[in-house]
Amino acid sequence: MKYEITREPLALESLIEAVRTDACGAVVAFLGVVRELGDGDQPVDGLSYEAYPAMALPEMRAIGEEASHKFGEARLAIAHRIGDLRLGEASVAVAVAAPHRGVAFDACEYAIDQLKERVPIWKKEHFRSGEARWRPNAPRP
Amino acid sequence: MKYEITREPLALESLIEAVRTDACGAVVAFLGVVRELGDGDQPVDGLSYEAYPAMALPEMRAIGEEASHKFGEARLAIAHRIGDLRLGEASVAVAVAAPHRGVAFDACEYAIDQLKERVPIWKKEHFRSGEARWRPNAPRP
Amino acid sequence: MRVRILAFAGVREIVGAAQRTVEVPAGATAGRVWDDLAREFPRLSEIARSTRLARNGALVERDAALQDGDELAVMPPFGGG
Amino acid sequence: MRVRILAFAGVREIVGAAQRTVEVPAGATAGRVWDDLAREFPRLSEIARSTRLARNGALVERDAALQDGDELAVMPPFGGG
Repeated sequence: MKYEITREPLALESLIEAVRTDACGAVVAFLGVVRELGDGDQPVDGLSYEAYPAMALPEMRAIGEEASHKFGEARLAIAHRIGDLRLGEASVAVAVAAPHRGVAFDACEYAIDQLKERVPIWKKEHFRSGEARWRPNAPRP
Repeated sequence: MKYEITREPLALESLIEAVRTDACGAVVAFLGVVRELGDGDQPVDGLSYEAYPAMALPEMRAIGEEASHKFGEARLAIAHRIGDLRLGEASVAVAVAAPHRGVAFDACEYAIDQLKERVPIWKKEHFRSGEARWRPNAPRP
Repeated sequence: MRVRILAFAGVREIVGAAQRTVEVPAGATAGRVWDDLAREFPRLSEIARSTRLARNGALVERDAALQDGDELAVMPPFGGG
Repeated sequence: MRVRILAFAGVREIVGAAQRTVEVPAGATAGRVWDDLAREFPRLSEIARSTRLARNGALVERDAALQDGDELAVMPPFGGG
């Protein structure tokens, strides 16, 4: 229902407002947040993200549309931030509204799993040591 | 980490802020929202909730503590609103932060499932027709 | 001895009060106090079977003995969430 | 014909530009254009195997034939989320 790639801080409340209707009894939201220990084991003090928006946005929309039917009726919004992020800032937000909570949980988890796999966005870890490296997502178990 | 029963509108952002730490890469939140068609099939225009706080708060805390270890390390906040709520307002909010998203999703779903089953809170549906009835949660499937 | 009954939701509406203090014989059980209330308010019978009891904030069975000053919560099925 | 290469993440850093336009023979494949780039920047070889190609925003295999004006995105493994 709302898909965006932005340099601005993510606003979860506005994503929730975009998906909620009076038919929805459940809202599930996911935030991916910059954490001190990334996938490696060196402490980071920030990440930077880069995207190919002309491909990423249609892919985010496709994931949202798949998720909105796959488990039952659901409404999704997905936003990804790009640029430089500090510790504690959200890089990705998914909001899902549905009549019942089981569908909302399933659709939200599906959307973030698929986003990590399919959407052309890249992440660079900036370590406290001053070094930096591009970090691909681990393949799904 | 934060458990409350309140007559004020629920503030999701402050619950998330209460659970997030720099070790957490994932936040999952659940909102239960007043919807037009409740568990029955008559349209409602509002709900009212009543609680036994002296028992409900310790039970909410117990659920949060169970959930914070059961699936891996997680931090939880649970808030329930009481009093009169209109269509679209949130009755319950659960926020979970964890290093990884799988744990956060599992702990959040566990907490809301258990809350519905174990916490002494009651809901009255106010139908558009002017009638009203107390509506217990359905037993879990 | 005196016991304070806390009534919630549909039980509260039928009883007409959220709290009431009753005088019961020493050693009275939770079930006995609840039965007395249900006898006084026959409309409680329809929800009696699904109602749970808590003494001082902890669930108890009907045969739990009460003490002077206890709070007995009479709780229909929960509807939170 | 002319093709515009879009380079991302580590590829962009090695190439030193997010975009570059190259002149290639008519009918050149996506793989051919990528191989030419990797030959020019030998440091690309270490990430060449895991890199995917997209033509005008859609994933393609190496043998996809390009047309004049196409955009060829050269994409290392994704790291979004």
